[in-house]
Amino acid sequence: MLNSRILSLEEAAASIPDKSVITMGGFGVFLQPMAMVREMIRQGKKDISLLSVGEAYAGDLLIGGGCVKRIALSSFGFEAVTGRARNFCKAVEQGKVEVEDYSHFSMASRLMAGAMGLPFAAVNSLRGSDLLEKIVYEKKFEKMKSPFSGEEVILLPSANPEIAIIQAQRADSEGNIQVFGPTISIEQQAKASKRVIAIVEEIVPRSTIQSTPSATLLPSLFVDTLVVLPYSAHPMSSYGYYDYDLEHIYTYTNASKTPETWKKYLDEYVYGPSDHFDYLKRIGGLRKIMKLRADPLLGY
Amino acid sequence: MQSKLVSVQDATKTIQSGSKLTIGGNTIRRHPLALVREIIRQGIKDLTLYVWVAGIDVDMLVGAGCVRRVEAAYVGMGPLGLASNVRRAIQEGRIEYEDFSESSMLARLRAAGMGLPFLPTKVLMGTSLADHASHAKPIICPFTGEQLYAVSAAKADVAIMHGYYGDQYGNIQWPLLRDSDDIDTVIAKSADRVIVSVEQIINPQAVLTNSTMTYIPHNWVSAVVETPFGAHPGSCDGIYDPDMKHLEIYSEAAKSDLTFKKYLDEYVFGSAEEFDYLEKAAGLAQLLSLRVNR
Amino acid sequence: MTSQTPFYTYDEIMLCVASAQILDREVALIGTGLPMLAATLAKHTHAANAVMIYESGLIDTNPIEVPVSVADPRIMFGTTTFASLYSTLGLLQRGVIDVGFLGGAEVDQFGNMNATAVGDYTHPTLRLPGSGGANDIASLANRVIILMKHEKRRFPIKVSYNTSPGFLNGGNSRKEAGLKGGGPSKLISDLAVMDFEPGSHRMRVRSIHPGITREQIQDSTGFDLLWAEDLNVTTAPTKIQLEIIHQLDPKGIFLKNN
Amino acid sequence: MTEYTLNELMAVNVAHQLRDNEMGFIGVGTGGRAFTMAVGLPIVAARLAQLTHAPNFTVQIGTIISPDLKKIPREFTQSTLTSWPTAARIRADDNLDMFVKGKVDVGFISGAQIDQYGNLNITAIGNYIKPKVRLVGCLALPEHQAFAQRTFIITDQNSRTFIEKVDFVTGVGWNVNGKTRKDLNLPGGGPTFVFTDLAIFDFNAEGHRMQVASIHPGVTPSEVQEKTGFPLEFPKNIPVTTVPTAEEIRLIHDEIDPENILLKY
Repeated sequence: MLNSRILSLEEAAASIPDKSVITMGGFGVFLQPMAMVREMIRQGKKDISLLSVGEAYAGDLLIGGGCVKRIALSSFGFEAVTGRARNFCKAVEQGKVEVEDYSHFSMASRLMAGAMGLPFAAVNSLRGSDLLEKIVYEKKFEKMKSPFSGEEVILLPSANPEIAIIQAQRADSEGNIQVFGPTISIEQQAKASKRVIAIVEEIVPRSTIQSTPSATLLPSLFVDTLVVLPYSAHPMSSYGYYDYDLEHIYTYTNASKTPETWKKYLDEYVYGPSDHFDYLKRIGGLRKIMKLRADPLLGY
Repeated sequence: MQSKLVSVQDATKTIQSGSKLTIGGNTIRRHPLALVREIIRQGIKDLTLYVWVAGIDVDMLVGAGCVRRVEAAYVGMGPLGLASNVRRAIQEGRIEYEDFSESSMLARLRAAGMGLPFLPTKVLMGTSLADHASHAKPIICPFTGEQLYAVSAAKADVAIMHGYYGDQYGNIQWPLLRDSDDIDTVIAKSADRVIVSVEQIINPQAVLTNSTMTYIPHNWVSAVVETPFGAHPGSCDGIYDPDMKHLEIYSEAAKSDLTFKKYLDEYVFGSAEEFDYLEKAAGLAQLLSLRVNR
Repeated sequence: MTSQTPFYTYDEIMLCVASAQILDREVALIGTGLPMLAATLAKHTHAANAVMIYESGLIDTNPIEVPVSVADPRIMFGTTTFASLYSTLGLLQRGVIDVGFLGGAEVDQFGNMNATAVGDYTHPTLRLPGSGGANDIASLANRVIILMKHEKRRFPIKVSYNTSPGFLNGGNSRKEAGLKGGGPSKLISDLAVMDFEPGSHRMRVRSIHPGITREQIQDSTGFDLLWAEDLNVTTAPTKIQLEIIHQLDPKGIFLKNN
Repeated sequence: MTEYTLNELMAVNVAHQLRDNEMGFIGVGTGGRAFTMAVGLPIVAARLAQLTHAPNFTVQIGTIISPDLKKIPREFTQSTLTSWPTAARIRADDNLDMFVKGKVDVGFISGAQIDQYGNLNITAIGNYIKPKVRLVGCLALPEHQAFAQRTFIITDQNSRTFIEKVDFVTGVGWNVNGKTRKDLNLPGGGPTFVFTDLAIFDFNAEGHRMQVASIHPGVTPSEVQEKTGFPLEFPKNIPVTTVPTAEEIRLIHDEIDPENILLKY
């Protein structure tokens, strides 16, 4: 056991300073650290910089909570559910946040380089596109001919966020983190970051981890802080544990249409609840939670 | 396959007062308590219970005055000791009670499942059980001439039990890891009709490729009901532990008729449906904390 | 005996044509939206052995229900390999992806697409989700299939932000920029199926959906279209295809106008 | 002199009576002192036998066969029993079939009342129909005493539990109302030993009545008779119960029950 320790959601969120550069795990409707984002908003975090791959829902909520100043991202959309992520889009359209675009692979490559301790990544994407043309805030790339073959590649600076906030299914008390389902960019995000906060559904005995070691994505040596909270990805899914809550996602996306309805949403679901279980009560309580439970065979 | 998925209310409505009932589970484990609570709410009376190693299920039904007669190998609350309602009812002569041992009660349920009037057993020889049991008679083996007891078939009108997972057609499945201290398959075979409540209704397409886990097939089942935490405050092997906090409340209440009536008013009659009961008796945070780490 | 022509919508014909682009045993990278339904349909009909890949880190998916997101647990059940985003999109660069699917807000006459922002980049009139894997697919897949609603504002002469490179300025410009993949091979809209004329790489209509006119198509396009000499009528969906679509998407998540 | 507790003394003496290649059946029990006598003490004895003279002694606890006794659950709860590493978990009905076939060599049992023939009562005190105290029922006690090759009764001793005649015969010992086990066609071997906090008893060859086999160190014969509700037969030279060796105590402390879970109460 290196630095791992179990903290409450509140304590873990309190350890995130204003102006931090953070990256959050999750992708689409899967494994986003939603409870942590709600707590960060409650604690009034300011001027956060996001370094994002696909954590659209967590990112959109954090932006809607007024915590974000700058976003480097590859995609913030709600896909087939409602399309645009309105808090994000409005913030950009109104010039309230600084934005820098990448493709998924180029951003994941930057994190991969960061995780490997290299200064840059080489990719073959981006060529000919405005992703290389319209650059506002940071030096994004360099072209270089391979000293071996002479082939030209695009070089991107590696990414090393200050804090990675990772949502996963389970861990042992030492912080060996297991993920079920695709691993998306969790491993690269965690290993590239200086500090890792992981939120899991449950703590299992070490022997359980030892009998399923191939599901361990992050050994405890990469995990600094562990938070244990059931249904903490809600309204997103946690494969093998619960499905996403489409009903609440529509509540969310409808609320994000106007400032008035959005303020009401924050009051009801972010500022209002006395704790995470009160939040679960407000989104439908026991009935809803039982409805979202995963089918043990399907995993959702 | 035809869907047999119904509500708790509709499932229990089919049980007549005066029925013979058999119940799955063991002590405080995996009894169909959501169904039991609804039986109490519906005021079904005069039941005869054929049970094996029973517990809170029988105690609750007896305490609510639903029961005329019990035939069992055990009624107790496991780590919490005696089943107080049953004990009081027997001591005060309010119910008829007939004792069997585990294997002789099993033989009676098996006989029912096999369509036989009785099965022979060696176990009751010399015990006081045999002296008092109207459903055990000495016989001589026609082949060897040895002395045996015949125990009569315990054929129930309805079996109620709590399964782990099941699809809408009534294919009831085990989880990967389970304990096995029950005779639910025997109980399912012994009755005319089988009502199964399950923790969760699962996808039938996935069941087709996971069929070795099905322990009660759909064609044995007449109704299936989804009751999350349906064995609460008891446990459901591998899914959640017993709720000791609520079991203590129950055990305390069961110590007198007056306090148990208050318990029933508060938790059973006072809850229009099972979700209300669960909110009142435990609440979401407590229920989630009972889940067994996988 | 003639069988009755089944009733179908233009979304459904678009979907069935898209599905037919995935050949059996091909490796396909599936983006979010309609392609997820097209890929699932292909898996259930003519391309049972195609390997479907989703950028969230899923390789060889076999869902029994339609997903709403490329990280929907519905595609996790039945998948043979769980991997990372880096490794699945890395397959593009490795050159093993036969066909990739793209959608977007805008497409221009050379097949360049915009999924990032309309108007000025820093203060856009309309901010969109951003590239995601679109730029990577457009840059590196051997074949790219574009799915678009056919509207004039979505078909400008030049996209306001080039997220996913097509044939850039036409002619040889894609090759000169060093782009590895083959570029867009088909554009399927709710009105027609188009490709890009070899040489000029301008958008060209290949087939018109049943009941649609040339005028309708040109009027819905912001630039002059080329027309194939052997222009024909798009094959209508079969009854079996439609049945499977409705089974997969009973709630009409993708086919809202059903 | 090696220091030992009364529980350890009892466990060691139970262990000495277990034989290699036998199968011992232990119930799942309840809590407190009842747990120690029904579950904890038999497990310690079985494990001690395995570590000394009977390496192939098989343990069955409820429907769990050959659990890993190196990993005793901290508490015996639903989930710890379910996740206890074990060779097999069989169905309860299959388990009873094997009982009835005579496949259980040693049954570890206890009771609320015991008489001079080793008949046990766990059903009702007083009149059966309207009892003074209704107890749990029968469980598999009748099977233990009818079918196990040997049964070991483990219980605390006082004149309320050790009585002339039990109110209700739940499990049959050697003689009920003048009928012997043979008369009753009971295939099992009957009760072999009674281990209490005062002494160890066996049953005499002629009448199969309970007799003193040994008395624990520091206990007097009159104390034993005082806490017994029927006249006992004492041998001429009363043996003192064998005390544990230093090695046996070390095994219990270091290997078998290092966290004092099994013999706590």
